[in-house]
Amino acid sequence: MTEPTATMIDQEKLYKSWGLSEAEFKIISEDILHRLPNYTEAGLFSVMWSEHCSYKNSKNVLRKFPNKGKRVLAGPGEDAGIIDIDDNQAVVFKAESHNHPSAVEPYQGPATGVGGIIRDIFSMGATPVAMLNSLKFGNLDNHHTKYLANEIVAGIGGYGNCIGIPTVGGEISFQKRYENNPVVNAMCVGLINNSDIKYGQASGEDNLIIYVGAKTGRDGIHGATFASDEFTDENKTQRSAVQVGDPFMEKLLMDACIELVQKHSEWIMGIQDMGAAGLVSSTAEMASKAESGLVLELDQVPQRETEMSAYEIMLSESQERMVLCVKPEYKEKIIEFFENAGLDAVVIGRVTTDKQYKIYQHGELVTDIPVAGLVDDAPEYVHEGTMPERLTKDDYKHQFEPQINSLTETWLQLLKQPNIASKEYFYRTYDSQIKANTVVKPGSDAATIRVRGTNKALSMTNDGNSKLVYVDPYIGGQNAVIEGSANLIASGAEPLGITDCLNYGNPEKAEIFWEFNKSVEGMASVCEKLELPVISGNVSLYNEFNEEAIYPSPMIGMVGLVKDLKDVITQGFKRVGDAIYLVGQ
Amino acid sequence: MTYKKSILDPQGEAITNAIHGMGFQDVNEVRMGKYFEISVDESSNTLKEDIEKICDNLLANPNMETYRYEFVDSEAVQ
Amino acid sequence: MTYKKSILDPQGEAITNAIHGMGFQDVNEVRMGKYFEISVDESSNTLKEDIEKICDNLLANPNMETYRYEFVDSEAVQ
Amino acid sequence: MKFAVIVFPGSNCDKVLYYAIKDGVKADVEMVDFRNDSLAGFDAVLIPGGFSYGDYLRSGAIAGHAPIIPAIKEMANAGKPVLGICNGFQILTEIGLLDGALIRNKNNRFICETVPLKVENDQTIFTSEYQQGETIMIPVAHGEGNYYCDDKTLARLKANHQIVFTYEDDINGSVDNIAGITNEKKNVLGMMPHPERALEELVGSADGLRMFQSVLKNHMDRVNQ
Ligand SMILES: Nc1ncnc2c1ncn2[C@@H]1O[C@H](COP(=O)(O)OP(=O)(O)O)[C@@H](O)[C@H]1O
Repeated sequence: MTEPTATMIDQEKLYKSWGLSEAEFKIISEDILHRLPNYTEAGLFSVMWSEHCSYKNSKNVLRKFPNKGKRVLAGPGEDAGIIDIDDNQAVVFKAESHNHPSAVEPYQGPATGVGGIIRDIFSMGATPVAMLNSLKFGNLDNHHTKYLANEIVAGIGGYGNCIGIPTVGGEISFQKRYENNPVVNAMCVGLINNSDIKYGQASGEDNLIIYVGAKTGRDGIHGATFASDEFTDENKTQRSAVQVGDPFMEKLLMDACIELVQKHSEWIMGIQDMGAAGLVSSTAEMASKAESGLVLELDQVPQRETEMSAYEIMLSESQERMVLCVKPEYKEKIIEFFENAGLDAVVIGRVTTDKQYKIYQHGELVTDIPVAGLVDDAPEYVHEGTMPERLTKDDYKHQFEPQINSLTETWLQLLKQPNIASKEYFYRTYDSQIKANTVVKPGSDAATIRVRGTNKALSMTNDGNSKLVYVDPYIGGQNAVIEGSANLIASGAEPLGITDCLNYGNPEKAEIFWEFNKSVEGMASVCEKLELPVISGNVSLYNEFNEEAIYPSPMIGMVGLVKDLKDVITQGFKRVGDAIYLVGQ
Repeated sequence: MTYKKSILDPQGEAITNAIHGMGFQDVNEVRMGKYFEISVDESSNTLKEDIEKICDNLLANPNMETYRYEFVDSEAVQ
Repeated sequence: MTYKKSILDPQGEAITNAIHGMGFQDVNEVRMGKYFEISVDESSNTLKEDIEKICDNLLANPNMETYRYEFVDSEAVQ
Repeated sequence: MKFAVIVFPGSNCDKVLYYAIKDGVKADVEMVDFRNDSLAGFDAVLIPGGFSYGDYLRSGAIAGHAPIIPAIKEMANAGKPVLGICNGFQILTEIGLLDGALIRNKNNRFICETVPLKVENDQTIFTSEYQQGETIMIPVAHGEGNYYCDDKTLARLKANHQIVFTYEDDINGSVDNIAGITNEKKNVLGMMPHPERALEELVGSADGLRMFQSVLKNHMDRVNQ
């Protein structure tokens, strides 16, 4: 295939099919480059400026969350947030959505989602200690939903069990709205010694960029753009190749990166995982954070397929890959270190001071653009939002008030609801005990993991009731945070902070945007009151199928500190004769 | 049924490495796939279509897998 | 490669149930196995023995699995 | 007494097994990389659970060809204790030190739970600290833990008291609910449940500790004789 020329891209408006608008293309060519971008460059802009990478539609709303606090060591902007837990230790956590890939490939989609969130944790230098997941499916009354639910749960378990991180908690619910657009959010929690923390930075002139892990193939090209688009029957099968997770490779990568950070911290300036938008996103962000430039030599990038173009190599979302920025004097040692761990590591570039992002392939300069333009200059959109029609009706909420004739009857009906019944059928397939630190397993209010070698423990939970958010976005948002904190407190923990996954429909629709904005305001208001910082998170918009959006589905992931193991509490009555109190209003 | 050529086959890669470790250097590559024996009543008129529906909608994910199938007399397989 | 007939194949069973759930009642049974494409240089003189060694020692567990193989020209498979 | 914990690429229960020896029974223990070809200086071999080589192809199959395997066989033949847990059990059947095979769980799903096990034989170096017939609580976590062997082998295992642990309930379809077996000489034990995860009540059960204590005690007794 010959690549379209810059003029063709401009005149035939090819950039539109990659998700760039005319106005955005104009900013790129007139304000940033002062020329037309070539094919590779246009591709880089299109993924970096997608909602998934740039948060252009949501940034403005996300600023409403508080993200500072006495214990916060790193907040949004890093691969994961970090909170101090005393004794020179910290907890690192983040959640990530993988909704679209899971709809397309219900085993591999969630599996690669789990792989991605684990990389976000160990790329900070932390050791992953636990995972959670929040799943929303259609009603279990049809074949397709059962298939999706079983495969998605198998995919999550398959990856987590293999890599050896306990999956200790989560939530699962069923509503018709999720039939064709399941919500799959995964959260990973890690531990780190404060002195080992690493940031994703590419700093220091002539320091080297090293690529480690799996080879690059043509998988998942434009995955980030795809996550920023809606589903329809029509485009269902036209997706770029799905990724297959390789938890074995990731285990090698994880162990090696953690050992490197713990034993040879001085060799490395920064580490970053290659997630959405692969090589371009990881390296450009590393350069942007350090306010430096980069030169990449694509011929050095390990490739699984032949004749890959620069565009394909840069945009590939092949999994299980990491980028390191290292000091040149340690190059041999690092390569040898990874080889010994059974991993390929190669130098693919170096840090410069001109703040330009330059890519060479076959000896030719194929990209030369300012780092800042790519990473920081994506436009920000402030949407207005209008209250959804349904909420303007006076009697709207009344229809959800329960009509109870017989308490017994209603009680039994409630218990039968899949949304209320035990989820053991699913979570039993997750290894929740591996590492032998799980003090409270799935099945209680929150899961609790002891911090080996101390008398401390961490409790964690995933919460959010999307039906409630649909009925009242503000209160539904508030409730998600309240439920999370209540679950932690009921486990004997003091809530430390929050990560979130914000799953909604198309934000360009005024009513959807309103729900998004209001529910975030609700969550933020409780975060302020309870002094809970939001230290990381993820936004997944465009969750629609044939124009119908999912319910507004914010998911709160919360972690709390149990200062003394003897304070751990589990749900459930303990002994006959114990008194029962009702506390609160 | 196999993954499409462009899709990563981690199992195949691990197997190839193991085979090389065993000293068989002549093996260039192994790709691993799935194999199904589906036994059906001959009576069905729509056999071919049914099998393709089952493959396309259940057994294979057309986004990443390709398959081929053949009909054999069940006696022949034993 | 498949499990020996005497061995339970839970994956095959799950698939059979799913197929029935889709409404294809004509399908009696599905057994699931593994399929490998092994690409080798033609040069080797001991091809047949090598493949059997690889199968017996690595790919199959003779306690529970059986296999058959065939040689095809790589052009033919593409 | 010095224990070796074998580490294959992808092993993920190696560290906990190491802690079980170091902190649990406070004995000498070392992690041994799969690329080594000798176990000289060790008195016992522990093969951890997890997913060696990702369990790709078939659990334990690829690990069965690692350079360390001949050394493990030597230890077994020399009568030294060899314990394989979960993936370790799968590897021991793959390399022929134990009979049978571990196939997919009957219900086709991974299962993680703390389950009651019955001690069927307390006359081994691994189980002497337990009582015959005692019920102990040990976690399982596996997708391919369904123990299979043919009738002849089963009869032999029974006649020779090689069945050491059984599940009280049929959790995965194993023949005769078998959870753990030894070789004929009873110095090689393979079991699907994870005793190394059951060392403290804090994490659910301390019943696994006595297994490691048995091995240590029997070794010391022999040395002191
Ligand atoms: N997907 C899942 N993965 C792991 N554990 C889960 C999952 N879904 C539910 N659980 C566990 O089941 C228990 C009940 O969950 P849930 O019904 O959400 O409780 P609550 O309403 O009290 O938060 C919790 O311990 C939870 O961690």
